[in-house]
Amino acid sequence: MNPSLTSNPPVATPFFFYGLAAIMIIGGILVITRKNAVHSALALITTLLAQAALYLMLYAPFVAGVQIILYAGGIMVLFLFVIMLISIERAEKERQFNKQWLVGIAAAAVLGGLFITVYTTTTKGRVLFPEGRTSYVDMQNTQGIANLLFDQHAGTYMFAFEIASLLLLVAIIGAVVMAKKRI
Amino acid sequence: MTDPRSLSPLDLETPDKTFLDANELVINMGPQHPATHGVLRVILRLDGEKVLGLECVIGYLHRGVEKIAENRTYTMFNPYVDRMDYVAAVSNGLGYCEAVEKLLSVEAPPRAQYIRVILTELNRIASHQLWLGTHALDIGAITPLFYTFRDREEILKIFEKYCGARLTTHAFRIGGLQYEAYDGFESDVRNFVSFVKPKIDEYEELLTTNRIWLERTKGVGVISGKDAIALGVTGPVLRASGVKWDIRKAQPYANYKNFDFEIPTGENGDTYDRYIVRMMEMRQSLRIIEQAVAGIPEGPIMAKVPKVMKPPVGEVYHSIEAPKGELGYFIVSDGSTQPYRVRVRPPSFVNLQALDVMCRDQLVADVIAVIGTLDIVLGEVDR
Amino acid sequence: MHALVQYIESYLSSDKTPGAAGNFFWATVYVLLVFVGLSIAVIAMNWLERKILAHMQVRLGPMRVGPHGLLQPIADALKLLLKEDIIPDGADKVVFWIAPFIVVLAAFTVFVVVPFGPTHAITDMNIGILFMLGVSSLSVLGIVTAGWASNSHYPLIGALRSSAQMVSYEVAMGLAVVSAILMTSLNESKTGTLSMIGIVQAQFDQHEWFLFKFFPLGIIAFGIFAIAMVAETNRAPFDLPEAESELTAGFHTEYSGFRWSLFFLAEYSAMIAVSSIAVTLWIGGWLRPFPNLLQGSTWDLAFSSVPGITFLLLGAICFYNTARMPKHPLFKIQTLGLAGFGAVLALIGLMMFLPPVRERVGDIFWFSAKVAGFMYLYIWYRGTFPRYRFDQLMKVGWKVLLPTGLALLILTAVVGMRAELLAQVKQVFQR
Amino acid sequence: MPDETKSPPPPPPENEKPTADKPATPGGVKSTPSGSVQSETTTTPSKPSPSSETSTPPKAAAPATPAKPAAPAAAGHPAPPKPAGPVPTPWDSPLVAKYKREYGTGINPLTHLGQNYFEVDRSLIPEILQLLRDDEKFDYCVDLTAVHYPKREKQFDVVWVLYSFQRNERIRVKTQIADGETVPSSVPLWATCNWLEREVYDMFGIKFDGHPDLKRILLPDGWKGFPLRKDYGILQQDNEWVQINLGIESGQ
Repeated sequence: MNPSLTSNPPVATPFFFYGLAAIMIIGGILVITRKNAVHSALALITTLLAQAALYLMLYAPFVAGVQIILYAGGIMVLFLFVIMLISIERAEKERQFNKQWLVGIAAAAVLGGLFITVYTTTTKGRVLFPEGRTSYVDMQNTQGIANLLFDQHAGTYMFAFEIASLLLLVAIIGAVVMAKKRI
Repeated sequence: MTDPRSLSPLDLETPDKTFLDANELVINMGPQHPATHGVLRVILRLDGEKVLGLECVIGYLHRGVEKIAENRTYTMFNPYVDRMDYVAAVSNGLGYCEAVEKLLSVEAPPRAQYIRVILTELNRIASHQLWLGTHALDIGAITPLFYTFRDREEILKIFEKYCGARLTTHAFRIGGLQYEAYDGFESDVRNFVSFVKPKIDEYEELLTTNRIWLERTKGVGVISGKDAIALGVTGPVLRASGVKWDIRKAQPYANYKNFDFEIPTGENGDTYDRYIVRMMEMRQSLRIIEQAVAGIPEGPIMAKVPKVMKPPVGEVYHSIEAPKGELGYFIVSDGSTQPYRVRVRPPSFVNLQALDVMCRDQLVADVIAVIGTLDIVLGEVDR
Repeated sequence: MHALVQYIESYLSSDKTPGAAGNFFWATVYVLLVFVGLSIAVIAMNWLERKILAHMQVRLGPMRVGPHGLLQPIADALKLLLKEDIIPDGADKVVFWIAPFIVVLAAFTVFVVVPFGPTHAITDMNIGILFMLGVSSLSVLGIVTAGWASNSHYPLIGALRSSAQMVSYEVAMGLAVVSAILMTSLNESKTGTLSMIGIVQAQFDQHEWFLFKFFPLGIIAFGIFAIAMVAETNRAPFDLPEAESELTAGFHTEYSGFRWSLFFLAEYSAMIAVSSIAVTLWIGGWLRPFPNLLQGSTWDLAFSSVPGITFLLLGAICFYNTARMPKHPLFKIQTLGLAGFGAVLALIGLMMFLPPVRERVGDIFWFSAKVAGFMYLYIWYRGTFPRYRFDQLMKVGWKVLLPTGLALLILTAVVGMRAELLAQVKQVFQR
Repeated sequence: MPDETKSPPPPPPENEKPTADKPATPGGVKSTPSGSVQSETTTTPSKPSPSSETSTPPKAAAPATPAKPAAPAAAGHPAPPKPAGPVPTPWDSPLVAKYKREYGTGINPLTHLGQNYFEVDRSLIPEILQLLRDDEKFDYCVDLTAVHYPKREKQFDVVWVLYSFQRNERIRVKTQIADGETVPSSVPLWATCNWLEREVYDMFGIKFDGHPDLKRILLPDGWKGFPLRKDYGILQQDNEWVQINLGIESGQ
């Protein structure tokens, strides 16, 4: 099925890219400006979904799928779950931004600078969307990830992967211990 | 117009001001709610889904039956009792007629007694069938409802043929019966018995061994025999808690002492036991009906009762085993044609009181199951 | 103009889905077809559920609107559309408005990858099954927000129940799915696939439905999925989020009219979606029975005429019931209507015997027939089972289905790799 | 489940003491050895020779029928089929004798139509009920109600109907109270009295001391008056409601 994709180059790439990027930015802004936490969460979900679509555009369908199933589907549901149990009325009366906004802006500026630097150094003297810039690997994305993780020779992230899952287990146990006084 | 009831403060121990506090939730169930079997309002105090306590608000169906009785003659009041527990009208009528008969010191003739027993037991089956259908519906099984209604129809047909009414039958008169059994009454009843026996098995097939049914009913709404007695709970609910007490055996009325039947009891006092007890009771009722049909004597159907009834001064408490428990009538006569005071001891009313005890620390879904298993009829609770 | 026609025609001889072939015209057509087909299926389900349930419960079901209530769904739809649309006073209007659309969008989007046939899918995705699970899990967002936005206790409890239920059953569901995906990798190249079409193709290549693969592992995995998918779609006996006797109508208590009908639509299309997953993963998707065993042109012809025969039979049933209609002037229109309906069905049946149609509808027919079997199961469950309690539901999910699923996954892997494992063990001993 | 049905047990030996879980004595009417029990089906109550104590009831009037407002109607008719009807007769049994010894004239045991009851002085109520429950095992309060006699000085009869599973016996306890007088609550004795007392309060306005939550139960909280009192006018309530809510003079 790879030839089919290469033989049919994606259409209107800039259009979709800018559209999705705009959705993401608007969503992101809404996340921090909405006073109602549920609205924020919904905006965040929109952002995450747009991000998943961007992954698709990068020929990374597996990552896109995982993004949807884990972030938009799983984590955000839990988010909403918790938010609903918070008294919204009280939250709306509280001040939206506190003193840390300066720090926030500084961090955002640093991050933005980093992005710009990386972008300009890697794409110096080139157009933004050169034809065929993305070289579509012959291997499927899913298997590529599997190889990176588990392959006997190329699998360099096996340890990190396992350690991460252990960390998650510890987090789960910790949450149970903290939440339940008597098990 | 403000309904004074709506202004009544919820008398809950810790009034919860904030909406949606994670700890406690007050939910108002009813009076219009699919699972309250009428206009019952239950105010639930929840911790998540766990019930911390509940309060029943009743009286939406109050018609002042006891007050009406004081303004009617003994005979005129007879149809009113049918409207209390309208799914077991025959039982209500039996209790009332027997109480007045006792006040008059008359006894219905044997033939009338037999027919009374047949009709009352048929009514017990009908009541239990209705209970089963609605109870199963509460727990989410929708199909038994239609099966039980299909079979209950046969009982109602017999009632209709006998006295012209299906629900509020007014089948009995003080002193005996108004109507002789119609031609084919006995064969109809026999046919019904043989018809319904496999049907009861059919209900059980759907539910008794169903895993979900077991999980939903076992250990739910447990009430110990001791608590049940203290709360005055009677009927199948009491028997399911292991108390082998049935007025038909303990203090036989009508001519129940002539019949051979058993009192099914449960052990754990949970919803499942109550279900099983009622299923068994239906079978026992069929046994009684079979014996009664076989033994109907010939003879008069009405005792000698004056046209204008003036029971001598005095008072009497008479109770019968209605499908829902002990149905008592406390009648005070002042010697006139109208009762001075009629007090009805409604089984549903008293049984409903146990709801709070039975639902503590259970989940919301169990409250529904317990309301269903108590087999309340709001017409009787509120009278 | 000519180029356009050529562009349209070029796909007809293709052996790929329009999405994979990159044919936007046909992709659009397929999207529309799936959308219309789904809507019809939901409408038909509405009627069928009421009729089948009614007949299970010794009653007739809808009988008034149209012959045997055939027009009842349309009457219902009209009623819903004309109903007053109520938004509760304290509701969060925006969220209240968005919620049903989230649910509907999630329920419909999954059909992008549902393979009705090797070429009859909107598109084929590398991550097809993952996409389906992911997107269908988004519908819980709609349910949660709907319950929250209503600003009422019953919907809130319904929403909380729903989200807890869906999140926990998704895990077991995913494990069952993974064990089926493992089975796709049992070929020479040892590469499995997540693509919906690839999974069905793998079953064809392995000459076995995954239901019967590694007996009884396949059946157990299918069983886990079959239970989890009922819970996932909030249907009886797992219909706690909308438990009627407890929570009135659960998360959509405050919804009415059009918005409510969106929830209805979403629920039924979600049912069809998860059934499609089950059909694709375990019972051979579009494959007709015995595709490897009973090969040859005679068998092909026999099986390809089944759709036509089915429709003819349905038409015959209609005609039979037409003959049984009461001979009364009042029933004249109904009788005619039923006869007309039967005629339409028979006509469709006849059309399906035409060779070009016959060759193309076979896949869709078998797929739909299998899904319809699941739909019947849904109705059957609803007619039979009482409702689980919430804690019991969680218990079943976490304590029964999840461990079973995990063990199953490991077992499937071990059994699938037994040759290699044996070889390695032998190597160890030889040393 | 078959194992949950018990075959009808043989009538238990007369002295068997049932446990708390199975206190009933099924299998028909039985008298306890004392012979004091008269079940309701016994049509001919035992009429022992009145003892010297019981022959002098404390109150002049016949217990259940003092100050009948409608009594004259009965006098007008001779009521041929029945004679005067059974009249309450003194009730005698070891239980009664014991209480009689203890409380003397404060307690008046009677039997009527085969049903036994005590007429108890208001002041003795808590004590007697406690004794009946604990010592005599009347562990089931069947009913609690009241009767209103407006022409009497002590207007209300409050009636407890009690049942003992162990004795298979039912008795009533009655006391007379005046309007405004309170009765000690029986909720600590029998939990079932909670709603029953609320209903009596709702219908008669009799207050029960120590009731945990004495408020109206069947009628709305805003209801005026107590409908089961004989002097309660229904039309008045109705008229008031239509005048306030509908703005018309009368709904009749």
